[in-house]
Amino acid sequence: METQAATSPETVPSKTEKHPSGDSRFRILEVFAKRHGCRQDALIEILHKAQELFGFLDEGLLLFIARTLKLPPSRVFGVATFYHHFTLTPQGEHTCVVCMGTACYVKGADRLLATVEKASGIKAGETTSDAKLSLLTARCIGACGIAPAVVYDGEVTPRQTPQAVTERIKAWLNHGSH
Amino acid sequence: MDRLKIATAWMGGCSGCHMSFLDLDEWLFDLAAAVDVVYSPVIDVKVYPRGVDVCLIEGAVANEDNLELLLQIRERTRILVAFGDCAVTGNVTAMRNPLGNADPVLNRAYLRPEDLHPRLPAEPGILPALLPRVLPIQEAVPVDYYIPGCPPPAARIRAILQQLVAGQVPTQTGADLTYG
Amino acid sequence: MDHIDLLETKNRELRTRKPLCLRVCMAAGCMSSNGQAVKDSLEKEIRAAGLADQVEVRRVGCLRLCCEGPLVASDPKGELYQKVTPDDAHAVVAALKNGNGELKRGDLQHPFFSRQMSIVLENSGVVDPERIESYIAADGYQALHHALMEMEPKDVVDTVFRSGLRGRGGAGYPTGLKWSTVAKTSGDRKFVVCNADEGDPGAFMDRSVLESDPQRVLEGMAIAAYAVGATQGYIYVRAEYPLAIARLNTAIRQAKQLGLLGGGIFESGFTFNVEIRIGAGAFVCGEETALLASVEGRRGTPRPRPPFPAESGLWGMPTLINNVETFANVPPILRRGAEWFAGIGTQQSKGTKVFALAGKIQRTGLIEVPMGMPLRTIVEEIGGGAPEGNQIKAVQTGGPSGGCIPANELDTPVDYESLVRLGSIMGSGGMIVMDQSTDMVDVARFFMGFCMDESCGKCIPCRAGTVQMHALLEKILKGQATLRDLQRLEELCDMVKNTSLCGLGQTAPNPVLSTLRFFREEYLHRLRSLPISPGIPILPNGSHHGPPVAEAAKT
Amino acid sequence: MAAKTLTIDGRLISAAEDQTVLQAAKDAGIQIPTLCHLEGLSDIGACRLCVVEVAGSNKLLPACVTRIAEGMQVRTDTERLRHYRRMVLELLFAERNHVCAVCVANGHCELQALALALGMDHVRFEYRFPKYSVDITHHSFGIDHNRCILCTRCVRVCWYIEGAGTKNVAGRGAECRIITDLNQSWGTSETCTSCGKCVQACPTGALFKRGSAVAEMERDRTRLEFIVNAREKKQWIV
Repeated sequence: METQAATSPETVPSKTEKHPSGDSRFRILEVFAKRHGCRQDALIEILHKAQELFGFLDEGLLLFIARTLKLPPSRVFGVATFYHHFTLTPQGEHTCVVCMGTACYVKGADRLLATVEKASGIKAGETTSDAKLSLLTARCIGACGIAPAVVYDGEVTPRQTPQAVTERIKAWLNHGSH
Repeated sequence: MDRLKIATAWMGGCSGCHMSFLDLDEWLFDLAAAVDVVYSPVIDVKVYPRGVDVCLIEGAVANEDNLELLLQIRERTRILVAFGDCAVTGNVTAMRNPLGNADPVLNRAYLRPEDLHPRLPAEPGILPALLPRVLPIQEAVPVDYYIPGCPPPAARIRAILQQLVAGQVPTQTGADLTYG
Repeated sequence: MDHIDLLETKNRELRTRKPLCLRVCMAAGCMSSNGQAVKDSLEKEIRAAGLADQVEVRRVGCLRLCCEGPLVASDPKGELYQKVTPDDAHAVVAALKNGNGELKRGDLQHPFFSRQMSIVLENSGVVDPERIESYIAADGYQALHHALMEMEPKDVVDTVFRSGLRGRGGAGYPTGLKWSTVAKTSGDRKFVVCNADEGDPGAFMDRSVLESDPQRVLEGMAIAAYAVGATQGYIYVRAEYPLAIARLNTAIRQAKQLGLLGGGIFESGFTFNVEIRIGAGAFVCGEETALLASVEGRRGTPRPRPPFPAESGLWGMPTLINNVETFANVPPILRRGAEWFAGIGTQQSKGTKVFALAGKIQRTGLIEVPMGMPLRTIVEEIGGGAPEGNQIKAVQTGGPSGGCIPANELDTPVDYESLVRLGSIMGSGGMIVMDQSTDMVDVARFFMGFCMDESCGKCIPCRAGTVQMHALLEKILKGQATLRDLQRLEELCDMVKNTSLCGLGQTAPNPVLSTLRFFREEYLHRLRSLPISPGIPILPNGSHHGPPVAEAAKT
Repeated sequence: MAAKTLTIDGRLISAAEDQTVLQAAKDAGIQIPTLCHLEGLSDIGACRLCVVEVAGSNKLLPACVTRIAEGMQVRTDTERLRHYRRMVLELLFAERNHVCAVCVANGHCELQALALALGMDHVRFEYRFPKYSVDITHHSFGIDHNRCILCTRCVRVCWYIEGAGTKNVAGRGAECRIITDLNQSWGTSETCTSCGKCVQACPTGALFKRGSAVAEMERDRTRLEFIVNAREKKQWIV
């Protein structure tokens, strides 16, 4: 996943035939917006697409979206920060999402989270300084039947134990990408 | 009937509330005629006595001494009155709380680069340590009545005291209740 | 497509079916337990055995018993294999021909299966959720055809009204009444919105329905649209449910291709389009006015009602909002009649309810039972009670808006009114079982933390009140609270419940209130005496009065 | 416009049918406390101070967005309502750092005035003491988030009266805060017209004219009224 959105507000022109940064992802995003008729009510869909393309939503990207949809920047920022799915900071190479839904919680999700926090040295919502791992929590991923569940890089994994998560996290932190 | 024993105490505050109290001028003579002032920064008593009827506390709980005294006051006092905004809300005294603990203010006050020998004061037993967080007094002990104001105007203090002296439950309405 | 085409599609599907079938659960639970590899392995094994023309390996939705996944069902033998691994493929295929390999066979006579009743889930685990023909073969879209061709919109509304169907999203508002309000309100355009923002922690009913039988939801929405006069529909689904989103997209595409969505459905004048809107992680968007704001691309904050969405919803137009399970009930009601549906359940609560059974219980999974079934039957017979011989202590229903029902109330029938009487709610159907090891104050704190994080921040009681209630619960858990704190907590519960703007705030105190009602002693034994007792002031940072010294001052 | 009769606090009142309970009460000289409501702005029913009891409804209804109805029986000042309103204020005072004594709006603050009117002699909840910043990068105005109660008057006045859309709410729940454009310092805003309506609309000391010292920030709401009248009624009443 790309995690660098090298843009700044100054580099975004009001008309965007081609983004001056030369980053083709802006073009893809613009085409996507046009498919929605650049409708202002499609803001959330476009934020989803932008995050999918860039990994996170930085200022330049939000401003680009505001201009594409002709919305005030304050609206775009307000919406992007309302929904927890959107992130305004770069994510690590790997993500570990500990489900904190009720079923997972009563089956010890809090202990799993504590284990990951200890193994990685970061708190939920943070990314390790080497950008290897982002640790997140989810309010419920709807996998209650197989609780407690943890999502490693998008893959839902059932019935996790502190040992299992430690192994997984240690492997990522020690060996990097593979 | 026994004469009412009244006390006032000064914690983490600017003494403005006491100044306002002194603004009661000649009415203070009437008060002195009706009650005994048994403890106050304006009289020379070192130990808070037992069996106090009413105590007005100015200031927030900012250091260990404040806390110790407050607990003693609560134990030895029938009616405890939070006297002024610092006592009621923390007010200016508590403005350091958002900084997390006492370190930032101590460092800012004592460890200035322009000082020749910057050092934090540390005199155990003499200088009370600051609490990590300043408390309005009701966060530390139960309080019976509150007189907001920074400072509370003299007339308001008088109204409350008059009711207490008369053995009434003090009522404060409307203009008796202004912060700031 | 006309009716003949529909029947032809159905017959072709049934005609071309192979005599043997292995149904492989491919809902999110089993998928996460390696379900895809099991399916691949089975297909490979069948090809290798030269049985490809006799055996169909069918991807199906939820087979219910999530805790034993991956699950594979074998037809026509009627066997269910549990915890199937890719290596079991040989044994599964051998079993087709009466081989008796080493397989963990599920007991289909177990109450987990025998006490269930399927309406909403009738196709779950049966049809292939990614092939519309499979749905049509199970009489799919017959109800829509029936409605469009043989009924006036008002008759459709009337049928739903007479069925006694009530909203499955939580509050139980009569569905027919809602439809009739939207139908009667005039507007240039009208909308039908499916609320699939299943946000309750501990609930996965809607996810399973969408993953297992998405066409049924589309058909229900189309029938509703016809009944109320809408032409555009939206499905608001959580981003956390990628598989459900993918299957819905497939379902919409296929329905459009066959002319079952879009312009001139069944060659009538009725047009209905459906778009998916993906939520972005905000529980409050389950509240209908917040959901509408979100569909419009805004911050998902609720607004006061009235006006209700039925009168003024999306872009100010009359809008019908029902949840997934409600829409999923509609096709069978139209197909089999209002009287049939009204004959199931209790006087006030008709039909069935899907529950997601989870927590400290032997058998976790998805269940559908008639309304009015005692809670005890659900947790003890169907769920098999708590594992390892533990005692069930409470059952939590209704998620963060609900309450904890104590074990001694397990004989309560599950219907809307009975649960409310116990201080809980039906909710969308999450049912979390708790045993002796569960700390009820901690549970209350857990839900309050949830509500605090999910509060939109618009109204003060919810935004600031949940923060204060959470702080008080933490204080109680740490053993630093006094009776005075408990009184304040109760006062806050009352205030937040009565003054909050929307359902989130109004119900946020429920988990506290219900645990206080049934497990008060767990709160009381954590309290300490009033702070007036010498030497122990209340310190907000948690530490007792010991030396609360600013340590740095000494260094 | 047809008139309807209703009872507010035992008084029989006649009001226009499109009026809200709040308007009808005000016309009859009955004051219902409000914070997010501001004359001329659309109401959002967020602060919950104006909730009233209506006979036949088991829910409390916000007077600012509840239309009157024939025969409606409203109570605006019961013991229960006073209790809840006081708690709303306590929650607000505990939420951020409202230090009246050193506030620019001391003596001219709606929050402070309400505390007085509703008898909030102290706050029973723990003060949160969050850390918030002050933005004085704009040449004329400043915003002190410590004093903000998130009533969104500034946001609404900026969107619906001025039309600039400079201000908005970002974040969620207790993390909500008022932002300028893309969460940038006010002074760098490209959309702000420096009209100052937000400063005039603010009920507390959160938005102020730069250079105001303690107790100096008085507001002139007639400017807003003038513009709203001009916009909506085409009446220029100077």
